[in-house]
Amino acid sequence: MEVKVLFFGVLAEVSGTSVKHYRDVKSINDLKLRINDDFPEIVHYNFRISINSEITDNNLLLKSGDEVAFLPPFAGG
Amino acid sequence: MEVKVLFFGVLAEVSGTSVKHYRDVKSINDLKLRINDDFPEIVHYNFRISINSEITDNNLLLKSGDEVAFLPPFAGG
Amino acid sequence: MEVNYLTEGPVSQKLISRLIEKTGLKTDSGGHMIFLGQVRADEIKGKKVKAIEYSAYKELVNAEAEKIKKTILSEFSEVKSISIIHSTGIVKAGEISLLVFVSAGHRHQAMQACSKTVELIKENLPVWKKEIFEDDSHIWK
Amino acid sequence: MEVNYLTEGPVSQKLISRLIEKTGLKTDSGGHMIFLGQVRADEIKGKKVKAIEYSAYKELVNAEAEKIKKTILSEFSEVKSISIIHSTGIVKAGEISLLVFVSAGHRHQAMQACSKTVELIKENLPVWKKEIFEDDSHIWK
Repeated sequence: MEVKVLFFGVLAEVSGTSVKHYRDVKSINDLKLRINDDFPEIVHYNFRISINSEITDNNLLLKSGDEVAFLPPFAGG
Repeated sequence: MEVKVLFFGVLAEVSGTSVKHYRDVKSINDLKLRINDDFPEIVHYNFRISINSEITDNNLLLKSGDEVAFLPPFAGG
Repeated sequence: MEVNYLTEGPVSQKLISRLIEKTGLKTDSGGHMIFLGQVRADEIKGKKVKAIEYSAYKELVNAEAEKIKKTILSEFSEVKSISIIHSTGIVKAGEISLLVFVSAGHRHQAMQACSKTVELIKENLPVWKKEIFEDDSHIWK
Repeated sequence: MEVNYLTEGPVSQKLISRLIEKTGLKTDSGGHMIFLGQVRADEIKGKKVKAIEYSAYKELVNAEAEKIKKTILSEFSEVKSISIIHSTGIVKAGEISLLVFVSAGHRHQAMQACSKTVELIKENLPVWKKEIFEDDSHIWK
Protein backbone atom coordinates (compact mmCIF):
# COMPACT_ATOMS: atom_id res chain seq x y z
CA MET A 1 0.00 0.00 0.00
CA GLU A 2 1.05 3.57 -0.64
CA VAL A 3 -0.10 6.95 0.71
CA LYS A 4 0.52 10.40 -0.68
CA VAL A 5 1.90 12.94 1.80
CA LEU A 6 1.63 16.68 1.27
CA PHE A 7 3.76 19.28 3.05
CA PHE A 8 2.58 22.88 3.27
CA GLY A 9 4.05 26.22 4.26
CA VAL A 10 7.27 26.07 6.22
CA LEU A 11 7.06 22.25 6.30
CA ALA A 12 7.49 22.13 2.52
CA GLU A 13 10.69 24.08 3.06
CA VAL A 14 11.86 21.85 5.92
CA SER A 15 11.21 18.65 3.97
CA GLY A 16 12.48 20.13 0.73
CA THR A 17 9.40 18.91 -1.12
CA SER A 18 5.66 19.50 -1.24
CA VAL A 19 4.69 15.90 -1.98
CA LYS A 20 6.21 12.53 -1.12
CA HIS A 21 4.88 8.96 -1.27
CA TYR A 22 5.23 6.46 1.57
CA ARG A 23 4.70 2.70 1.36
CA ASP A 24 3.56 0.34 4.08
CA VAL A 25 2.50 2.85 6.72
CA LYS A 26 -0.35 1.50 8.83
CA SER A 27 -1.40 4.56 10.75
CA ILE A 28 -0.83 8.27 11.27
CA ASN A 29 1.60 7.55 14.09
CA ASP A 30 3.47 5.12 11.90
CA LEU A 31 3.73 7.78 9.19
CA LYS A 32 4.88 10.41 11.69
CA LEU A 33 7.75 8.18 12.79
CA ARG A 34 8.83 7.68 9.19
CA ILE A 35 8.70 11.40 8.53
CA ASN A 36 10.66 12.15 11.69
CA ASP A 37 13.34 9.78 10.45
CA ASP A 38 13.46 11.48 7.05
CA PHE A 39 13.24 15.06 8.32
CA PRO A 40 14.36 15.23 11.96
CA GLU A 41 13.98 19.02 11.96
CA ILE A 42 10.18 18.64 11.71
CA VAL A 43 10.02 18.00 15.45
CA HIS A 44 10.54 21.74 16.04
CA TYR A 45 7.36 22.74 14.21
CA ASN A 46 3.70 22.81 15.15
CA PHE A 47 1.35 21.20 12.69
CA ARG A 48 -1.98 19.48 12.31
CA ILE A 49 -2.81 16.62 10.01
CA SER A 50 -5.58 16.02 7.50
CA ILE A 51 -6.54 12.80 5.78
CA ASN A 52 -8.31 13.21 2.46
CA SER A 53 -9.05 16.89 3.17
CA GLU A 54 -10.47 16.21 6.63
CA ILE A 55 -8.51 17.50 9.61
CA THR A 56 -8.09 14.99 12.41
CA ASP A 57 -6.28 14.77 15.73
CA ASN A 58 -6.67 10.99 16.00
CA ASN A 59 -4.23 8.25 15.17
CA LEU A 60 -6.33 6.89 12.29
CA LEU A 61 -5.44 3.83 10.24
CA LEU A 62 -4.31 4.51 6.69
CA LYS A 63 -5.32 2.74 3.53
CA SER A 64 -3.81 2.74 0.08
CA GLY A 65 -4.42 5.96 -1.87
CA ASP A 66 -5.01 8.14 1.20
CA GLU A 67 -3.82 11.74 0.96
CA VAL A 68 -2.23 12.89 4.22
CA ALA A 69 -1.30 16.54 4.64
CA PHE A 70 0.99 18.20 7.20
CA LEU A 71 -0.44 21.62 7.96
CA PRO A 72 1.43 24.36 9.86
CA PRO A 73 -0.73 26.92 11.72
CA PHE A 74 -2.91 28.75 9.19
CA ALA A 75 -1.92 32.27 8.27
CA GLY A 76 -4.38 33.50 5.67
CA GLY A 77 -5.57 37.04 5.11
CA MET B 1 -33.72 92.92 10.81
CA GLU B 2 -34.35 89.83 8.75
CA VAL B 3 -33.49 86.15 9.19
CA LYS B 4 -33.49 83.36 6.62
CA VAL B 5 -35.41 80.24 7.59
CA LEU B 6 -34.79 76.85 5.96
CA PHE B 7 -37.21 73.93 6.08
CA PHE B 8 -35.96 70.39 5.46
CA GLY B 9 -37.50 67.00 4.80
CA VAL B 10 -41.17 66.66 5.64
CA LEU B 11 -41.18 70.22 7.03
CA ALA B 12 -40.48 71.61 3.56
CA GLU B 13 -43.59 69.75 2.44
CA VAL B 14 -45.68 70.97 5.39
CA SER B 15 -44.63 74.60 4.89
CA GLY B 16 -44.80 74.33 1.10
CA THR B 17 -41.37 75.92 0.78
CA SER B 18 -37.74 75.22 1.58
CA VAL B 19 -36.81 78.82 2.38
CA LYS B 20 -38.64 81.81 3.82
CA HIS B 21 -37.55 85.15 5.25
CA TYR B 22 -38.84 86.59 8.51
CA ARG B 23 -38.48 90.16 9.72
CA ASP B 24 -38.33 91.42 13.25
CA VAL B 25 -37.97 88.16 15.13
CA LYS B 26 -35.95 88.60 18.32
CA SER B 27 -35.36 85.01 19.36
CA ILE B 28 -35.87 81.37 18.44
CA ASN B 29 -39.08 81.26 20.49
CA ASP B 30 -40.31 84.36 18.76
CA LEU B 31 -39.63 82.75 15.37
CA LYS B 32 -41.34 79.51 16.40
CA LEU B 33 -44.52 81.40 17.26
CA ARG B 34 -44.51 83.13 13.87
CA ILE B 35 -43.99 79.82 12.10
CA ASN B 36 -46.75 78.16 14.11
CA ASP B 37 -49.07 80.95 12.96
CA ASP B 38 -48.08 80.47 9.31
CA PHE B 39 -48.05 76.66 9.35
CA PRO B 40 -50.21 75.37 12.21
CA GLU B 41 -49.64 71.78 11.09
CA ILE B 42 -45.98 72.01 12.10
CA VAL B 43 -46.96 71.38 15.72
CA HIS B 44 -47.42 67.68 14.88
CA TYR B 45 -43.80 67.19 13.86
CA ASN B 46 -40.59 66.62 15.77
CA PHE B 47 -37.71 68.82 14.82
CA ARG B 48 -34.49 70.37 16.02
CA ILE B 49 -33.14 73.78 15.15
CA SER B 50 -29.81 75.03 13.91
CA ILE B 51 -28.53 78.60 13.72
CA ASN B 52 -25.82 79.23 11.13
CA SER B 53 -25.18 75.47 10.76
CA GLU B 54 -24.89 74.91 14.51
CA ILE B 55 -27.56 72.80 16.18
CA THR B 56 -28.93 74.28 19.40
CA ASP B 57 -31.66 73.48 21.92
CA ASN B 58 -31.57 76.94 23.51
CA ASN B 59 -33.78 79.96 22.95
CA LEU B 60 -31.01 82.05 21.44
CA LEU B 61 -31.40 85.65 20.34
CA LEU B 62 -31.38 86.26 16.59
CA LYS B 63 -29.55 88.92 14.64
CA SER B 64 -29.97 90.11 11.10
CA GLY B 65 -28.64 87.69 8.50
CA ASP B 66 -28.89 84.60 10.71
CA GLU B 67 -29.78 81.35 8.96
CA VAL B 68 -32.18 79.25 11.02
CA ALA B 69 -33.02 75.72 9.92
CA PHE B 70 -35.87 73.43 10.99
CA LEU B 71 -34.56 69.87 10.96
CA PRO B 72 -36.77 66.77 11.21
CA PRO B 73 -35.13 63.63 12.68
CA PHE B 74 -32.20 62.64 10.46
CA ALA B 75 -32.71 59.67 8.15
CA GLY B 76 -29.51 59.24 6.16
CA GLY B 77 -28.02 56.03 4.86
CA MET C 1 -9.78 72.58 0.91
CA GLU C 2 -13.45 71.70 1.17
CA VAL C 3 -14.27 68.05 0.79
CA ASN C 4 -17.61 67.25 -0.73
CA TYR C 5 -19.44 64.55 1.17
CA LEU C 6 -22.51 64.65 -1.06
CA THR C 7 -23.05 63.38 -4.57
CA GLU C 8 -26.03 64.06 -6.82
CA GLY C 9 -27.85 60.79 -7.56
CA PRO C 10 -26.51 57.34 -6.72
CA VAL C 11 -22.95 56.68 -5.58
CA SER C 12 -21.60 55.45 -8.92
CA GLN C 13 -19.62 52.29 -9.61
CA LYS C 14 -16.96 54.55 -11.10
CA LEU C 15 -16.58 56.52 -7.90
CA ILE C 16 -16.34 53.33 -5.83
CA SER C 17 -13.78 51.83 -8.21
CA ARG C 18 -11.72 55.00 -8.10
CA LEU C 19 -11.53 54.84 -4.29
CA ILE C 20 -10.59 51.15 -4.36
CA GLU C 21 -7.85 51.82 -6.91
CA LYS C 22 -6.25 54.24 -4.48
CA THR C 23 -5.77 51.54 -1.81
CA GLY C 24 -2.49 50.42 -3.35
CA LEU C 25 -0.87 53.82 -2.88
CA LYS C 26 -0.54 53.35 0.87
CA THR C 27 1.53 50.33 1.81
CA ASP C 28 1.05 50.87 5.56
CA SER C 29 -2.63 49.83 5.42
CA GLY C 30 -3.42 46.19 6.10
CA GLY C 31 -7.20 46.31 5.92
CA HIS C 32 -9.93 48.26 4.19
CA MET C 33 -13.57 48.10 5.20
CA ILE C 34 -16.14 49.42 2.78
CA PHE C 35 -19.81 49.84 3.62
CA LEU C 36 -22.29 50.38 0.80
CA GLY C 37 -25.84 51.32 1.71
CA GLN C 38 -28.34 50.36 -0.98
CA VAL C 39 -31.95 51.40 -1.60
CA ARG C 40 -34.20 48.41 -0.96
CA ALA C 41 -37.39 47.73 -2.93
CA ASP C 42 -39.29 47.36 0.36
CA GLU C 43 -42.99 46.64 0.30
CA ILE C 44 -44.98 48.83 2.66
CA LYS C 45 -48.73 48.18 2.95
CA GLY C 46 -48.74 46.43 -0.40
CA LYS C 47 -46.84 49.18 -2.22
CA LYS C 48 -43.32 48.74 -3.49
CA VAL C 49 -40.58 51.35 -3.07
CA LYS C 50 -39.13 52.31 -6.46
CA ALA C 51 -36.73 55.03 -5.28
CA ILE C 52 -35.69 57.26 -2.42
CA GLU C 53 -35.32 61.00 -2.77
CA TYR C 54 -32.65 62.28 -0.39
CA SER C 55 -32.35 65.88 0.70
CA ALA C 56 -29.59 67.33 2.83
CA TYR C 57 -28.51 70.49 4.59
CA LYS C 58 -25.23 70.74 2.78
CA GLU C 59 -23.29 73.11 5.06
CA LEU C 60 -24.31 71.15 8.14
CA VAL C 61 -23.52 67.83 6.42
CA ASN C 62 -19.98 69.03 5.81
CA ALA C 63 -19.56 70.24 9.39
CA GLU C 64 -20.99 67.01 10.87
CA ALA C 65 -19.00 64.74 8.54
CA GLU C 66 -15.80 66.54 9.58
CA LYS C 67 -16.75 65.99 13.23
CA ILE C 68 -17.38 62.28 12.59
CA LYS C 69 -13.99 61.89 10.93
CA LYS C 70 -12.26 63.62 13.83
CA THR C 71 -14.07 61.41 16.36
CA ILE C 72 -13.05 58.23 14.53
CA LEU C 73 -9.44 59.30 14.00
CA SER C 74 -9.04 60.16 17.67
CA GLU C 75 -10.67 56.91 18.82
CA PHE C 76 -8.87 54.56 16.41
CA SER C 77 -5.16 55.29 16.30
CA GLU C 78 -4.47 52.95 13.38
CA VAL C 79 -7.03 54.43 11.00
CA LYS C 80 -5.24 56.01 8.02
CA SER C 81 -8.17 57.39 6.05
CA ILE C 82 -11.95 57.71 6.06
CA SER C 83 -14.12 58.49 3.04
CA ILE C 84 -17.81 59.32 3.36
CA ILE C 85 -20.10 59.88 0.38
CA HIS C 86 -23.88 60.28 0.67
CA SER C 87 -26.38 60.73 -2.14
CA THR C 88 -28.78 63.59 -2.59
CA GLY C 89 -31.72 63.55 -5.00
CA ILE C 90 -33.21 60.42 -6.53
CA VAL C 91 -31.63 57.01 -5.92
CA LYS C 92 -33.49 54.05 -7.43
CA ALA C 93 -34.01 50.68 -5.74
CA GLY C 94 -30.83 48.63 -6.19
CA GLU C 95 -28.59 51.71 -6.36
CA ILE C 96 -26.05 52.79 -3.73
CA SER C 97 -26.84 55.82 -1.56
CA LEU C 98 -24.03 55.72 1.00
CA LEU C 99 -20.38 54.78 0.91
CA VAL C 100 -18.07 54.60 3.90
CA PHE C 101 -14.48 53.55 3.22
CA VAL C 102 -12.06 53.11 6.09
CA SER C 103 -8.40 52.06 5.79
CA ALA C 104 -6.35 51.02 8.80
CA GLY C 105 -3.12 49.33 9.75
CA HIS C 106 -4.89 46.18 10.90
CA ARG C 107 -8.26 44.66 10.21
CA HIS C 108 -9.96 45.05 13.60
CA GLN C 109 -9.63 48.81 13.59
CA ALA C 110 -10.80 49.02 9.97
CA MET C 111 -13.92 46.98 10.82
CA GLN C 112 -14.79 48.72 14.06
CA ALA C 113 -14.11 52.20 12.73
CA CYS C 114 -16.20 51.57 9.61
CA SER C 115 -19.19 50.31 11.64
CA LYS C 116 -18.94 53.22 14.04
CA THR C 117 -18.69 55.75 11.20
CA VAL C 118 -21.90 54.37 9.68
CA GLU C 119 -23.69 54.62 13.05
CA LEU C 120 -22.53 58.22 13.54
CA ILE C 121 -23.73 59.09 10.03
CA LYS C 122 -27.18 57.67 10.79
CA GLU C 123 -27.33 59.68 14.03
CA ASN C 124 -25.76 62.96 13.04
CA LEU C 125 -25.83 63.63 9.32
CA PRO C 126 -28.64 66.05 8.41
CA VAL C 127 -30.10 64.00 5.57
CA TRP C 128 -33.75 63.15 4.98
CA LYS C 129 -35.42 60.60 2.82
CA LYS C 130 -38.68 60.37 0.99
CA GLU C 131 -39.60 56.85 -0.09
CA ILE C 132 -41.30 56.94 -3.46
CA PHE C 133 -43.62 54.07 -4.40
CA GLU C 134 -44.33 52.62 -7.80
CA ASP C 135 -47.63 54.56 -7.93
CA ASP C 136 -45.67 57.81 -7.26
CA SER C 137 -47.12 58.27 -3.78
CA HIS C 138 -44.55 58.81 -1.04
CA ILE C 139 -43.79 58.72 2.66
CA TRP C 140 -41.15 60.54 4.69
CA LYS C 141 -38.74 58.48 6.75
CA MET D 1 -20.91 23.67 -9.35
CA GLU D 2 -17.54 24.22 -7.75
CA VAL D 3 -16.83 27.75 -6.61
CA ASN D 4 -13.22 28.82 -6.71
CA TYR D 5 -12.20 30.66 -3.56
CA LEU D 6 -8.61 31.12 -4.67
CA THR D 7 -7.12 33.44 -7.24
CA GLU D 8 -3.58 33.39 -8.60
CA GLY D 9 -1.78 36.62 -7.66
CA PRO D 10 -3.49 39.68 -6.15
CA VAL D 11 -7.27 40.11 -5.98
CA SER D 12 -7.62 42.43 -8.96
CA GLN D 13 -9.47 45.73 -9.16
CA LYS D 14 -11.44 44.23 -12.02
CA LEU D 15 -12.65 41.33 -9.90
CA ILE D 16 -13.67 43.68 -7.09
CA SER D 17 -15.47 46.01 -9.49
CA ARG D 18 -17.32 43.08 -11.04
CA LEU D 19 -18.63 42.00 -7.63
CA ILE D 20 -19.70 45.55 -6.77
CA GLU D 21 -21.50 45.91 -10.09
CA LYS D 22 -23.64 42.90 -9.19
CA THR D 23 -25.02 44.59 -6.06
CA GLY D 24 -27.75 46.32 -8.06
CA LEU D 25 -29.25 43.05 -9.22
CA LYS D 26 -30.69 42.25 -5.79
CA THR D 27 -33.11 44.90 -4.59
CA ASP D 28 -33.73 43.15 -1.26
CA SER D 29 -30.27 44.01 0.04
CA GLY D 30 -29.89 47.18 2.10
CA GLY D 31 -26.24 46.94 3.02
CA HIS D 32 -23.02 45.51 1.65
CA MET D 33 -19.87 45.13 3.70
CA ILE D 34 -16.61 44.56 1.87
CA PHE D 35 -13.35 43.70 3.57
CA LEU D 36 -10.11 43.99 1.62
CA GLY D 37 -6.94 42.63 3.18
CA GLN D 38 -3.81 44.27 1.83
CA VAL D 39 -0.14 43.31 2.02
CA ARG D 40 1.66 45.80 4.24
CA ALA D 41 5.25 46.91 3.65
CA ASP D 42 6.08 46.08 7.28
CA GLU D 43 9.57 46.60 8.58
CA ILE D 44 10.89 43.65 10.58
CA LYS D 45 14.32 43.99 12.16
CA GLY D 46 15.26 46.72 9.72
CA LYS D 47 14.13 44.83 6.62
CA LYS D 48 11.11 45.84 4.58
CA VAL D 49 8.51 43.38 3.28
CA LYS D 50 8.20 43.67 -0.51
CA ALA D 51 5.70 40.84 -1.06
CA ILE D 52 3.96 37.85 0.47
CA GLU D 53 3.91 34.47 -1.20
CA TYR D 54 0.74 32.60 -0.27
CA SER D 55 0.32 28.87 -0.58
CA ALA D 56 -2.88 26.96 0.04
CA TYR D 57 -4.27 23.45 0.26
CA LYS D 58 -6.86 23.97 -2.42
CA GLU D 59 -9.27 21.09 -1.73
CA LEU D 60 -9.32 21.90 1.97
CA VAL D 61 -9.73 25.64 1.28
CA ASN D 62 -12.85 24.87 -0.73
CA ALA D 63 -14.27 22.59 1.97
CA GLU D 64 -13.51 25.08 4.77
CA ALA D 65 -14.83 28.08 2.83
CA GLU D 66 -18.10 26.22 2.22
CA LYS D 67 -18.32 25.49 5.97
CA ILE D 68 -17.70 29.15 6.79
CA LYS D 69 -20.47 30.25 4.42
CA LYS D 70 -22.90 27.74 5.93
CA THR D 71 -22.04 28.90 9.45
CA ILE D 72 -22.62 32.56 8.56
CA LEU D 73 -25.85 31.92 6.65
CA SER D 74 -27.29 29.91 9.55
CA GLU D 75 -26.27 32.52 12.12
CA PHE D 76 -27.36 35.63 10.20
CA SER D 77 -30.82 35.17 8.75
CA GLU D 78 -30.73 38.38 6.70
CA VAL D 79 -27.50 37.62 4.86
CA LYS D 80 -28.21 37.19 1.15
CA SER D 81 -24.77 36.39 -0.21
CA ILE D 82 -21.15 35.89 0.83
CA SER D 83 -18.15 36.04 -1.49
CA ILE D 84 -14.69 34.95 -0.36
CA ILE D 85 -11.58 35.28 -2.54
CA HIS D 86 -8.04 34.61 -1.29
CA SER D 87 -4.80 34.98 -3.21
CA THR D 88 -2.24 32.30 -3.84
CA GLY D 89 1.27 32.99 -5.11
CA ILE D 90 2.99 36.35 -5.00
CA VAL D 91 1.13 39.46 -3.80
CA LYS D 92 3.21 42.64 -3.62
CA ALA D 93 3.03 45.23 -0.85
CA GLY D 94 0.03 47.49 -1.52
CA GLU D 95 -1.89 44.76 -3.36
CA ILE D 96 -5.04 43.01 -2.11
CA SER D 97 -4.77 39.39 -0.92
CA LEU D 98 -8.24 38.79 0.57
CA LEU D 99 -11.73 39.90 -0.31
CA VAL D 100 -14.85 39.21 1.75
CA PHE D 101 -18.11 40.62 0.40
CA VAL D 102 -21.31 40.22 2.40
CA SER D 103 -24.74 41.50 1.38
CA ALA D 104 -27.66 41.60 3.81
CA GLY D 105 -31.11 43.04 4.23
CA HIS D 106 -29.93 45.53 6.84
CA ARG D 107 -26.59 47.01 7.74
CA HIS D 108 -25.97 45.44 11.15
CA GLN D 109 -26.09 41.92 9.82
CA ALA D 110 -23.89 42.87 6.85
CA MET D 111 -21.28 44.34 9.20
CA GLN D 112 -21.32 41.59 11.80
CA ALA D 113 -21.39 38.78 9.25
CA CYS D 114 -18.49 40.30 7.30
CA SER D 115 -16.33 40.67 10.41
CA LYS D 116 -17.12 37.14 11.54
CA THR D 117 -16.38 35.70 8.08
CA VAL D 118 -12.93 37.33 8.14
CA GLU D 119 -12.23 35.90 11.60
CA LEU D 120 -13.29 32.41 10.51
CA ILE D 121 -11.05 32.67 7.44
CA LYS D 122 -8.07 33.58 9.62
CA GLU D 123 -8.78 30.62 11.91
CA ASN D 124 -9.82 27.93 9.47
CA LEU D 125 -8.59 28.51 5.94
CA PRO D 126 -5.52 26.38 5.18
CA VAL D 127 -3.40 29.17 3.74
CA TRP D 128 0.22 29.96 4.58
CA LYS D 129 2.32 33.00 3.97
CA LYS D 130 5.97 33.65 3.39
CA GLU D 131 6.98 37.26 3.84
CA ILE D 132 9.62 38.20 1.31
CA PHE D 133 11.94 41.10 2.10
CA GLU D 134 13.58 43.54 -0.27
CA ASP D 135 16.86 41.59 -0.03
CA ASP D 136 14.95 38.41 -1.08
CA SER D 137 15.35 36.75 2.31
CA HIS D 138 12.08 35.48 3.82
CA ILE D 139 10.26 34.39 6.94
CA TRP D 140 7.24 32.13 7.36
CA LYS D 141 4.23 33.49 9.20
